[in-house]
Amino acid sequence: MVHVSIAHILFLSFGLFCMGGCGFLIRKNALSLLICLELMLNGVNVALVGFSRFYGNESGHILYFLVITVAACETAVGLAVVLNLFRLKKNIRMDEATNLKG
Amino acid sequence: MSDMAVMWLFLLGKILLFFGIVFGIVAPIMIWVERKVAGLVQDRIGPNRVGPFGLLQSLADGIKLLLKEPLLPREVNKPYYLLAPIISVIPAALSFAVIPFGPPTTLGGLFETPQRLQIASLNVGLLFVLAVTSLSVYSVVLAGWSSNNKYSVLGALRASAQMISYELASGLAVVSVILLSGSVDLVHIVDAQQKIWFIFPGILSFFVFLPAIFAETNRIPFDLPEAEAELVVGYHTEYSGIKFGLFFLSEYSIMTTVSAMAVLFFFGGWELLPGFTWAQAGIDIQNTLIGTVLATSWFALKVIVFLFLFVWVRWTLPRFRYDQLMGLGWKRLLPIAIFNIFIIAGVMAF
Amino acid sequence: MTTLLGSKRYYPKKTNPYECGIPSEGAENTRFSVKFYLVAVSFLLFDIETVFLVPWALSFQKFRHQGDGPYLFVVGAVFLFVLTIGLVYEWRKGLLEWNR
Amino acid sequence: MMAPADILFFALAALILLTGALVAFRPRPIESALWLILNFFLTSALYVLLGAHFVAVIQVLVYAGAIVVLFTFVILLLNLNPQELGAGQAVPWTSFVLLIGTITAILLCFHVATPELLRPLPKLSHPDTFGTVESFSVYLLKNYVWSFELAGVLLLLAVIGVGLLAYRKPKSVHGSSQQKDSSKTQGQKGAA
Repeated sequence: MVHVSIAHILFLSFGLFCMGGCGFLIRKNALSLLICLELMLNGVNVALVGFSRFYGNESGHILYFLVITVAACETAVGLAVVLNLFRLKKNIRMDEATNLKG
Repeated sequence: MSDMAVMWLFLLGKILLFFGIVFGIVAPIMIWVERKVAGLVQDRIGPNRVGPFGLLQSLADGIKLLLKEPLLPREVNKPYYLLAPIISVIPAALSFAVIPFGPPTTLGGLFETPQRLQIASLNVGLLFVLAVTSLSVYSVVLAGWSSNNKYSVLGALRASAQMISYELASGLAVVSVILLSGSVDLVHIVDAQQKIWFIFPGILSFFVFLPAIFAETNRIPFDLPEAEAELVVGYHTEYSGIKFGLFFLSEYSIMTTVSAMAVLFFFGGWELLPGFTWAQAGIDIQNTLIGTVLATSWFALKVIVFLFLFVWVRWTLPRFRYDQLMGLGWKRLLPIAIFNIFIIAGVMAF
Repeated sequence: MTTLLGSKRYYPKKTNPYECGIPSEGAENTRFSVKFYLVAVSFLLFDIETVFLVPWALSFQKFRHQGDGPYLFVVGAVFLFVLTIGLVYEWRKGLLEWNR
Repeated sequence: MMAPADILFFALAALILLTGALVAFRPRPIESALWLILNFFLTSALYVLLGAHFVAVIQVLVYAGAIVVLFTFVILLLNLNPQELGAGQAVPWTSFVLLIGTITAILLCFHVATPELLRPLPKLSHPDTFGTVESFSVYLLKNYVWSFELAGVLLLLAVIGVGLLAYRKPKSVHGSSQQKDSSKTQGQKGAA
């Protein structure tokens, strides 16, 4: 007999976050990096909504809203950076974006 | 148990009736009307061979599209190419599902409590429609990208840029409808219009909403993505046979959805006349079958007027230039919509 | 369905990318203008503002019945004002011009 | 016997993790983006299951309908070949599997050690209104007005940031230099 518990929700959230994080670290192109970042934020959102359900109030939903706002801003600015990177280097490989390296 | 059975039959009936009406009758008839009106406007006859007055022309076309050779262009990206037309049908079908096409009814005493005449009764119906229609961008982008043809990609980019720009304008117009009705439930929005149709307080938002829905459905005067002369036919250049037919069908069904939305938001849905309800006319639309049928037909009539407007405008107005189009969306409609929300909120607050 | 019913008569040219009957010229993977990105990004940011306006608009009547109408109006007006600053900024910067 | 809602939850969770893995490991960004859309859809269904109806709609409206649209736009605009994308992996993924496995094991021990975490989700006190748009809106505007306004300011800042990044040199964006650049890259492609 298995019930859905907060532990299961947290495992799902953790799993999504790890997938995103793993992808973030092993991918070379900036676009995939940003996509994986979205995946990580989605994992966080699952935890927020799950806790909201656990405690029976809607603070988690509000936080979800704020996370979505941050995600949108991050995507917008991040993609602008990617476009600029492409304009400068003619590729978007993160392993070659080393201009700031001392 | 028998109650459950009746409920299920009712649900099944609603689904079959509605999809049957929309995909089997409304869309084909719309295509026929479109071509007849085109003939009328251009002083020619239009389809007149198949069936009486050419009424069966759409059926014949459908059979033809079905029987056509399934052509797969060489350069396309196969799975995505095949996926795109299917994705285009999904938002069209899903957004239909939540549109109420008549008042809540007991069907002349068949049910204890009034049943809603919609396939899926959602308390976030309006937002659901907005969310689902925002997904129709993907079929366009996917079709253009997977076709691997420069006209297709350019057409897809243009189409989707236009769709999202005007989606914003229509979204803000809808915010003022929410402000006026205080609900996102489509049935409640209609109920809120018993006193006054929202066209009167929300005249500005209607004039934002109307161009926006024309643009979102990629119709003339906003059909630049298809601009035959420059772009062949846009994102579905490489499509033929039933795959093209699906795009075509979903375009016409989305047209019906947005017309229904316009009627629900601004023209009182199935309400009789502004300030004059069915109850005042002595007709009980909830408990008598005849009242329900009358109200539903009245709603259908309003939607048909809107659909006719679509066709009429298509064959009357010329096409915009692309910069004019984007300028209209971002520099006219958007500020007007924001201003309108501000005014309505101000009037309501004080 | 069509796979069953349709006839299958392929010949090589039929599956060429469409180009008004003449052979295709130029590279297919052309890069397109960054203008499209700007439209999409403005859409994204303003769309979220719209989503934020929905709860505000929805609870307006409830607050009005409790006598908090002016308060909620000010809240919304500040939000709309911020939104308008963004729009004016884009306008002044020329972000909204298609023919730059 | 598991309740239908529980079965649905586990099925959805499995699908979400599967699509998540596809997002993270598909080689081309466009495929990642498409799987991401499906992932967001499934997550939205999960939110309905958790009683968050409004959040579920917003998930589709904003994430799937706006954020991923932006991604697909940029992917289409750049239209990159594998070499420009940087094929292959920066770091071998096996090391991460080890790391994540360790953390999961620790978490598992922690969960088993605290049984209240494994109890079924508590009953809601107001199941009819929880998570609906109405209750969410009132909650937001009663308790979190400042977050509401600050979110607006954050969006404004993002608008300005994008303006600064993308509009530094309007002429070079799609003036003659852009065309020269693209013709150059095309020439390289032709040579290769």
